[in-house]
Amino acid sequence: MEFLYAIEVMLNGLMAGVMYSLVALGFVLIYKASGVFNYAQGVMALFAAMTLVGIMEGRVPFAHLIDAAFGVHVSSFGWTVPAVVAILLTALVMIGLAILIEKLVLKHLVGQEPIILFMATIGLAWFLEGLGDVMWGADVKVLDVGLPQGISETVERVTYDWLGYGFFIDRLDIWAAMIAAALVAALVGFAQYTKQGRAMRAVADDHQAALSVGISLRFIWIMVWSIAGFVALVAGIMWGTKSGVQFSLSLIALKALPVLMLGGFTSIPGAIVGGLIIGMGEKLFEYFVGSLVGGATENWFAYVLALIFLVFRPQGLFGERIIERV
Amino acid sequence: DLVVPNLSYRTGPYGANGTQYADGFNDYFTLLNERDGGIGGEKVQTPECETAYNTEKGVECYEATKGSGALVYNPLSTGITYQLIPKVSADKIPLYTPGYGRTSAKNGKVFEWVFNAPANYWDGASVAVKYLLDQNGGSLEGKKIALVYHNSAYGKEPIRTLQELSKKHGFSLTELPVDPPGQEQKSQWLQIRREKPDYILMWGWGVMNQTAIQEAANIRFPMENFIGTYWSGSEVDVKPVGAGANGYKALTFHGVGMDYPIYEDMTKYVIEPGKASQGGQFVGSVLYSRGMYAAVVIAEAIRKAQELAGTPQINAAQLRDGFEALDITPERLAELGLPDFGPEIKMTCDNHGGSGMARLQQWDASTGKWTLITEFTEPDQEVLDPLIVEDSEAYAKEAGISPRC
Amino acid sequence: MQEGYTTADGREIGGVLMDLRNITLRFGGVTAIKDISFDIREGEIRAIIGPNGAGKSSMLNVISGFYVPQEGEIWFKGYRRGPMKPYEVARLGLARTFQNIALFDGMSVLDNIMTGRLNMMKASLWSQALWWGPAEREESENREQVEKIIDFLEIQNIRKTPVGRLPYGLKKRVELARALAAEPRILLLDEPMAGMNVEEKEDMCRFILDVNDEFGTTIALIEHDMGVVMDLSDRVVVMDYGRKIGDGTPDEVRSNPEVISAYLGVAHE
Amino acid sequence: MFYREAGDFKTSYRDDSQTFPIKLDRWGYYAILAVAFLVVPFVIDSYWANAVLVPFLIYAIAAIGLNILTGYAGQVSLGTGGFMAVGAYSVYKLMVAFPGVPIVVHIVLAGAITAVVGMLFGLPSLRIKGFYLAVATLAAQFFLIWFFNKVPWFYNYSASGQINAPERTILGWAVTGPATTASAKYLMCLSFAVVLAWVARNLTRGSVGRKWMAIRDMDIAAEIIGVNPLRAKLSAFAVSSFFVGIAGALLFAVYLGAAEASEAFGINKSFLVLFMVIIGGLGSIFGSFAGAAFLVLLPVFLKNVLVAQFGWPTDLAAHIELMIVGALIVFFLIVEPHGLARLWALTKEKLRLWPFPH
Amino acid sequence: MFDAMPDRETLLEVNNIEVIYNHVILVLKGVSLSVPRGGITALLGGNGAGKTTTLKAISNLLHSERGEVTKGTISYRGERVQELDPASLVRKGVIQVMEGRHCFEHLTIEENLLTGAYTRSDSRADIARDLELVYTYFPRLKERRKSQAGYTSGGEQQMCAMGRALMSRPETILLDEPSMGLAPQLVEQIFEIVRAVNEGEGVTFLLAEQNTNVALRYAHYGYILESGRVVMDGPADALRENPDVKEFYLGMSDQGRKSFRDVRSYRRRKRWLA
Ligand SMILES: Nc1ncnc2c1ncn2[C@@H]1O[C@H](COP(=O)(O)OP(=O)(O)OP(=O)(O)O)[C@@H](O)[C@H]1O
Ligand SMILES: Nc1ncnc2c1ncn2[C@@H]1O[C@H](COP(=O)(O)OP(=O)(O)OP(=O)(O)O)[C@@H](O)[C@H]1O
Ligand SMILES: [Mg+2]
Ligand SMILES: [Mg+2]
Repeated sequence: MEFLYAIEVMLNGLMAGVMYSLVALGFVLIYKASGVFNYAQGVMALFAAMTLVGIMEGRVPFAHLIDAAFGVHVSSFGWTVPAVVAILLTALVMIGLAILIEKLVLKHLVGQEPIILFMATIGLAWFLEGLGDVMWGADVKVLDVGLPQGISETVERVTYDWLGYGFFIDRLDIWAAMIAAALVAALVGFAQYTKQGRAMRAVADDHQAALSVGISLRFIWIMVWSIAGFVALVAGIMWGTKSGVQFSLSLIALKALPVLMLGGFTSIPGAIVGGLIIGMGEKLFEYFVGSLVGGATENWFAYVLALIFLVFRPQGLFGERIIERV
Repeated sequence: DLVVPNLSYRTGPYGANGTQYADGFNDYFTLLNERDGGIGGEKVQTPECETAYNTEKGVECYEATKGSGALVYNPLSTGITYQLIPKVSADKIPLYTPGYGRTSAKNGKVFEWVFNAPANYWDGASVAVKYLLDQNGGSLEGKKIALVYHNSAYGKEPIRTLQELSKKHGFSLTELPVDPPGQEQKSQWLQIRREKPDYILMWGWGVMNQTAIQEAANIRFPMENFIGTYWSGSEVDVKPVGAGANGYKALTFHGVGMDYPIYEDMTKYVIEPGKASQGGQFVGSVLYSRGMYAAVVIAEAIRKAQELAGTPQINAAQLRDGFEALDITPERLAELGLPDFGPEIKMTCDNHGGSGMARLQQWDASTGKWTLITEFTEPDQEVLDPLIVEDSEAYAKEAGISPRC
Repeated sequence: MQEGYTTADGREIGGVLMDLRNITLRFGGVTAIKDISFDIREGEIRAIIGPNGAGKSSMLNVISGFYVPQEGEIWFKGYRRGPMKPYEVARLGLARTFQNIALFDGMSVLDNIMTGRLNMMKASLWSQALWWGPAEREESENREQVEKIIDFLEIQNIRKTPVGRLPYGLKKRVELARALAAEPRILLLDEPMAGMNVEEKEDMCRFILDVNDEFGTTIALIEHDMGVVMDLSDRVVVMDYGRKIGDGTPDEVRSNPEVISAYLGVAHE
Repeated sequence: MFYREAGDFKTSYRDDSQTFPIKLDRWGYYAILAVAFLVVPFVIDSYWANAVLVPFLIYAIAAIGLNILTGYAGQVSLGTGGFMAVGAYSVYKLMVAFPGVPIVVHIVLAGAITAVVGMLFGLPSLRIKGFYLAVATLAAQFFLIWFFNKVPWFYNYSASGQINAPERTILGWAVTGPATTASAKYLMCLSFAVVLAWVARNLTRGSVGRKWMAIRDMDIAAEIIGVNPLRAKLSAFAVSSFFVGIAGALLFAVYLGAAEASEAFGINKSFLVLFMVIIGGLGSIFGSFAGAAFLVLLPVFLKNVLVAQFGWPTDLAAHIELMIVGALIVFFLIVEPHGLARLWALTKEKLRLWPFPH
Repeated sequence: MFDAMPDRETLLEVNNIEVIYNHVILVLKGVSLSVPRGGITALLGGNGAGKTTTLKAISNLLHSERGEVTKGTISYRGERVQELDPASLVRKGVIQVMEGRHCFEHLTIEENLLTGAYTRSDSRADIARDLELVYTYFPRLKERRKSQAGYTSGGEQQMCAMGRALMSRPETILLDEPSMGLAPQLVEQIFEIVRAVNEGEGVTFLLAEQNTNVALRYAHYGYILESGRVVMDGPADALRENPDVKEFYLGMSDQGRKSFRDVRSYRRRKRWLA
C-alpha cells in the first residue's frame, strides 16, 4: 500500500513536471535562438491568458483607463467569442507582440552581453505586467476553454481493478502531457532539421557572424518570439485553467527555472526530461522527507536538486557542452 | 477634515483581493460624506496609497500619509502591521486591524495603539473548532483535522491555538504548509487523499485559496467538511472553481450580500451618482463588505471620540480614546442600516479585541452566493486568553513596554 | 646532451630546463598529440611550427597545465611535474600569450599588465580593504616594475585605455607585456606575430630578442611566419597531425624533406 | 571648457591610483560628503528618511555587495535576498542574546556570518557558470528563507515568525527601535554606506580586485596566468555577502524594525538588487549608488506625480508606474548598456572635449 | 592577366566616409575607394588603421558595434546600400568573412557551411554540390565535418569561415585578414583559391591584409590606409615597386630581405601623415 501510494505520488510528480516543462519550453526556445534568458516568459504566459479571457468574454481593453481618462464607463462589448477562435486571435496578438519586442527592444541591443539582454527582458516583464493589468484589469479571471478537470475516473477504476488501489490522476494533467509531447516533437523537428532551425542556433552563437552570412536577425527573432509567445499561450491556458488567471500566474516562471537548469538551457527535450525529473523529485522528497522537516520543501528542493546535478554536469542533462578553450 | 488613509493594494499577487476591500472602505466614507456631510459635520478624507502588499511600500505609504494628520491606519496586511506597530506606538496613531495582524494586540495593556476587534485569527480557529464540535455532538475525540496554511507569518498564526485545542478536545492535527504563492499543491492534496482527514481548515490568501479548493474538488473531498478562515472565503476564491466549490464553508465576522438597508443609501448617494470606487463593481462581495465594515467601526470610533473630546476636530490620540470607549450595540448597527451585520463590539482599555465572535458562511455555487449558516459564536476564551497574555508579555519584555491600565 | 651549447651568434645556452617525454593527448576520438618528446633549454629560443591543426597550441596548453595529457611526463628543472592546476604551473615561472588574444577586456591596459604580477602581490585582504601599509606599498612597487615594461614595449600612451578598444596588434603587445610582468623563467608565445605587418613584426622580434638577451628568459614560440622562425629561433620542433616530424636547428629543419612536404610547401629562402 | 584634467599632473604612482584622479571630481566628492553629513541630518524629516534616504543607502550597500560579485567577479547571483535575511536574522539573534555589546559590532558580525554562509553557497561557482550559476543561487535564496521560516529558534519562537528589533543606542542616541529619530537612522546608514563604499573601492583597485576582474573577463586565461579561481571566487562571494549581510542587518534593525523572512527577503529582493546593479553599471561603485537611487526614487516619484498630481486612481497609477519603470529600464539599456555610471562617464568625456569634439 | 583594369565597371564605390564609434571615437576620417567588378582589391595598412572598420562599414555590420557612418556614401552597382540590413546585402551578393573567423561554435563544421547557404533558395542538390566544391577546396574541413567548430584549430576555423562565405555563391567577398594564423602553405593555398574563385567564377574580392607581400602578389589594385585615411593607392605592381612600401610593408631593404635578428633598434617609422 505504501508502495502504491509512493507510485501515485511519483506519477503525479511527473504530471506536475509536465506543467513546469510547458513554461520551460518557452525559455529554451528564446535562449537557443538568441542567447537571451527571457525573464518575461512567465509574464508572457499571464499576458496571453489574460488576453484570451478578455477576447472570449468580449471585454473592452483599457476599460479602466478609458474610464479614468474620459469618465466613460465601458466594460464589455456584450458578445462572447468561442474558445478556438479566441485562441487563434490571441496567437495573433502574441505575434504582434513579438514584432513589437523586436522592433523596440531587441533590434537595439544586438551584440550586447547576455546579462544586458536579460535585464532588458526584465524591463519588458514589468512593462507587460503593467500593460496586462491596464488592458484587462487585475481581477481574478476564470479561464475555461473546455479542458476537463478533476480526477480521471477511468484511471482510478482501471488501477483499482488491477492493483486494488485507485490512482489519482488529474484529467487536466493528462491533457497537458499530451499537448506537451506534441509541442516538443514539433519543436525538436524544427530546430534540428530545418534551415530556420539551424539559423536560429547560429544566431545564438554569434550575432555578428550570423548577420554576416545574411541571416536576418529580425526575422529569426520575430519567429522565435512568436513561437515562444504561442508556447506561453499554451502554458497560460493550462495554468490558468488550473488556478485562474491572475498575477501569480507570472510566478510559474520560478518553477520552470530549475527545470531549465537540469535539462540544459538549450535543449528542447531537456525541458521535458528536466520537468519530469524535477516534478517527480520534489513530490517524492516532500513525501518521504518533507514531513520530517516540517514541509513546504518543494520550492527549494527543485533548485537544490538541480544545483547538485549541475556540479557534476555543468551544462545540464542535454545542454550544449560549454566550450572551454584558449 | 478627518483624514483616514487607505493603505490599499490593488496590484501585485493579492491585488484581486485587496481591491475589493479598498472599495468597500472608500465607499462607506463617501456615503457618510455625501449623505451626512461627514462625521459630526467634518468631512472624511481617505487618501489612498498603493502598497502592493509589500512591506517597504507600506512603510513608504505610512510615512507619506502620516504627516497630513492621519487618524488611523488599516493596511490589510499582517506583514505591514508588524512593521507599523512600533511606528504607530512612537507616533501615537491608532492601528485598526480587524481579523488580521498581530493577534495578541488584543491585549490593550501592551499594545496601546493597536485594535483588532471584532475577531482575530485565534478567535477564528476556536470558532471553527467549536462549530465542528457542534457538528459532532460535542466531541472531536479521535477525529483528524488537517490545517492547510500559507507558509508565512500569517498562515502560522493559528497553529499554536489549534495545537492547544487539539489537546483539549482530543483530535489530531496535521499541518500542511503551502509555500506562497501556492499554485502547486499536489503533494499536500495527495497526502490529504491518503490520510483522509475528517475536516480541513485552511489559512490561505490569494491564489492559494482557489488552488486548494480546486484540488479539494479534484480529489472529491466533501466540501462541507472544508472550512476556510476569514481570508479564504470570498468570491474570488470559489468562483474560478465553478460547481466543484459548492458547499465550501468559511469563517466570517460580518454579514454578506446586499440585503441590508444601508445599500439603499449606498445606491442612492454613492453608486448612482457614479461616486463609487471603481464604479461599484464589487458592491456586496465578501471583501467589499469587510472593507465597509472596517470603515463602519472606524467611523463609530471617530463619532465616539468626537463625543468624548467635545469637538468634531479630533486628533489621533483622541481617536484612541474613542476606540477604547467604543460600544457598537446591535441597536446601533440597525440604526446604521446594518442589522445583525456584525457582533456587538465593545472595547476597553485592556481589551482591544472585542468579543471575538465569528460565524460561518457557505458557498452555493448554483446561485453564486454566500449564505450564513451559523449565528455569531463566542470563541473558547479559556484557551485563548492565556495564549494572548503569554505572547503579548513576551513582546512587552522584548520591546521594554510597561503594561498600562 | 645534458650540457649546453653555444649558438651561432655566440650566446651561451644552458642545460635542459623543461623536458617533455612521450606526450600523448586525446580529445575523445581525436588524437591531438601523439607521443611527442622534446626539450627546452635554459636561455634558448625554441620554435614550434607545423600546419594548422597539428597540435601546436595543444602542446602549449599541455605545458601550461591547461590540458592534461593522457600519457607522458613533464620534467621541469630536473623534477618531474606531478598533476598540477594551471595556476600552480604559472607560479613555477611560466607565462604565456594566447593565439586568440586572451586579455581581460573590461580592464585597462595598466590593470591587465598588473594582473601579470598577481603572484608577487601578497598583501592580505584586510590591508587591502583599508588600503593601508603593505597593500599600498606593494601596489606602488609593482606599479614601478610594470611601468618599466610599459616603457620597454612603448605603450605608454595607452596605459589607461580599456583593452577592448585597442587594435589587434597593440593587444598582442599588451599580452606580451602581461606575460613579461610575471618575470617568467619560460615565456610561451602562441603566434605572437599573427595579424601584423612587417614593420610591426620587426618590432615584435626586437622585443622578443631583447627579453631573451636582457633577462635571459627562455622562450618557446609558435609562429607561422617562416622568416621570423628561421631568423629568431635556436632550435625548431616541427609537428604534423600530432606527430613530431622534425627537430633541430633552423637549417636542419629547412632541409628536412618531410618538413618541406608537410609544411613549408616550397623550400623557403 | 570647465571640466578639465589638463594641468593636473601626478608625480607618484600613489597619486595616480587614487580614487578621484581629477581635482574637480575630488572636490565634488568632498562637497557631497560634507552636505550629507553636516547639512542633511538637520533638515531631514521622517518621510525623507524612511521613504527615500534610508532605503536608498541600505540598498546602495547591498548593490555594492552584489556589484562586487557580479560586476567585478562576474558571478551572477540571485541569492541576495537570502543573504540579506542571514544578515537580518544574525543581527536579531545577536542583539537579543548580547544586549550589552554595541550594535555596530553586532551589525559587523552579522556581515561576517553572512560572509561565511555566502562562501558556502559560492562553492558550486567553481563548476557552474553564467546563467546556470544565477539560477543555482536561487537555491540559496529559497533554501535560506525556508530555513528561517522553519526553525523557530531564529525568531525566538514567536507565534508568527516575525522578528522585532529591540531598542539599541549609540552614545545615548537610539538607532534601532521605535524611538529612533529620522536623522539617527539616516546617519547610521550613511556612515555604513560611506565606509563600506570606501572599502569596496580599496578592494577593487588592488590585487584582489584585479583577480576578480580577471576571472570575470576570462576565467580560463586568468587561471593560466596564475589566479587561483577557487580562492578568487570564494573571496568575492565572501566580501559580497559581507556587504549584503550588513545591508540586510540594517534593513531589518534600522529601517523596518520588524521583518519576516519570506516577505521582507523574498526573491523580489534578489531581483531588485540585481536590477540596481545592472541599471547603475556593472563594475562600478558609483553605479551601485546610482542604480539604488534610480530604483528607490523613481517609483516614489512616479507615484507622487501620477496619484498626487494627476489624481489618477491608485491601481491605474501603480500599473502605469510599472509600465513606465519597465520601459525606462529598456530605454536606458538601449541608450547605454553599461549603465548609469557609464552614461555619466561619457557625459564627462564629452564635457572634457567640449566645445571641441574630435 | 589584367592589371589595374581601369576599363572595368566599378562595382563598389566608397565615397569619403567617416565612421564614429560610440558617438565619440572617430576612426575613419574620409576614406574613398572603388572596387572594379571581377577584380581583387587589397586594403593594406598597419594595426588599427581602420581596415576592418572600412569593411564593416560596407557590409553594414558596424551597427552592432555601436559604430556608425556619419558622412559619405557607399554604393554597390550604383545603388546606395548604406540603409540596407546586412541580410539584404548578402542577397545582393556581398558577403563578408570577418576578422577572427567567427564560426558558430556550437554548430558542426558542416552546419556552419550550410548556414552560408541561408539566403539561397536553390535546391538541396545544388547546395550539396557546392558543399562538395568547398570540400575540394579545403579537404581538411571534410575530415572535421562532424566536429563542433568551437573545438577545431585556428586554421580550420579560418577555412570554415571562408567556405561558409563561398556557400552563399556571392558576387563580392569582403575578406578580412584571411591569412592570419595560417601556415605558409595554407596562405598560398587560400590565395590560390581566391584567385581561382576570382578567375573561375568571376567573384570580386576586397581584402584587408597585413601580409602585404602575399596580398600584393595576388591583388590587382591596392589601397594603403593609415589612421583612418587612404594615404596611397595604385596598381599592385606599382605599389610593390614603391620604395616606401618596400621598406615598411614588405620588409625589404636595398640589399633584399634582411634578417629579423638584424633589426637592432626601433626605427622611427616614416609616416605619410606627419
Ligand atoms: N567597437 C569599437 N569601439 C571603439 N573603437 C573601436 C572599435 N572597433 C575598433 N575601434 C578602433 O578603431 C580603430 C581602427 O580599428 P580597425 O579594427 O578598423 O583596424 P584594422 O585596420 O582592422 O586593424 P588590425 O589590422 O589590427 O585588424 C582602432 O584604433 C580601434 O581602436
Ligand atoms: N578542447 C578540445 N577538444 C577537442 N578537440 C580539440 C581541443 N583542442 C584542440 N582540439 C583539436 O586538436 C587539434 C590540434 O589543435 P591545436 O589548436 O593544437 O592546433 P594548432 O597546431 O595550434 O593549429 P593552428 O596553427 O591552426 O592554431 C585540432 O584538430 C583541434 O580540433
Ligand atoms: Mg594554434
Ligand atoms: Mg582588422
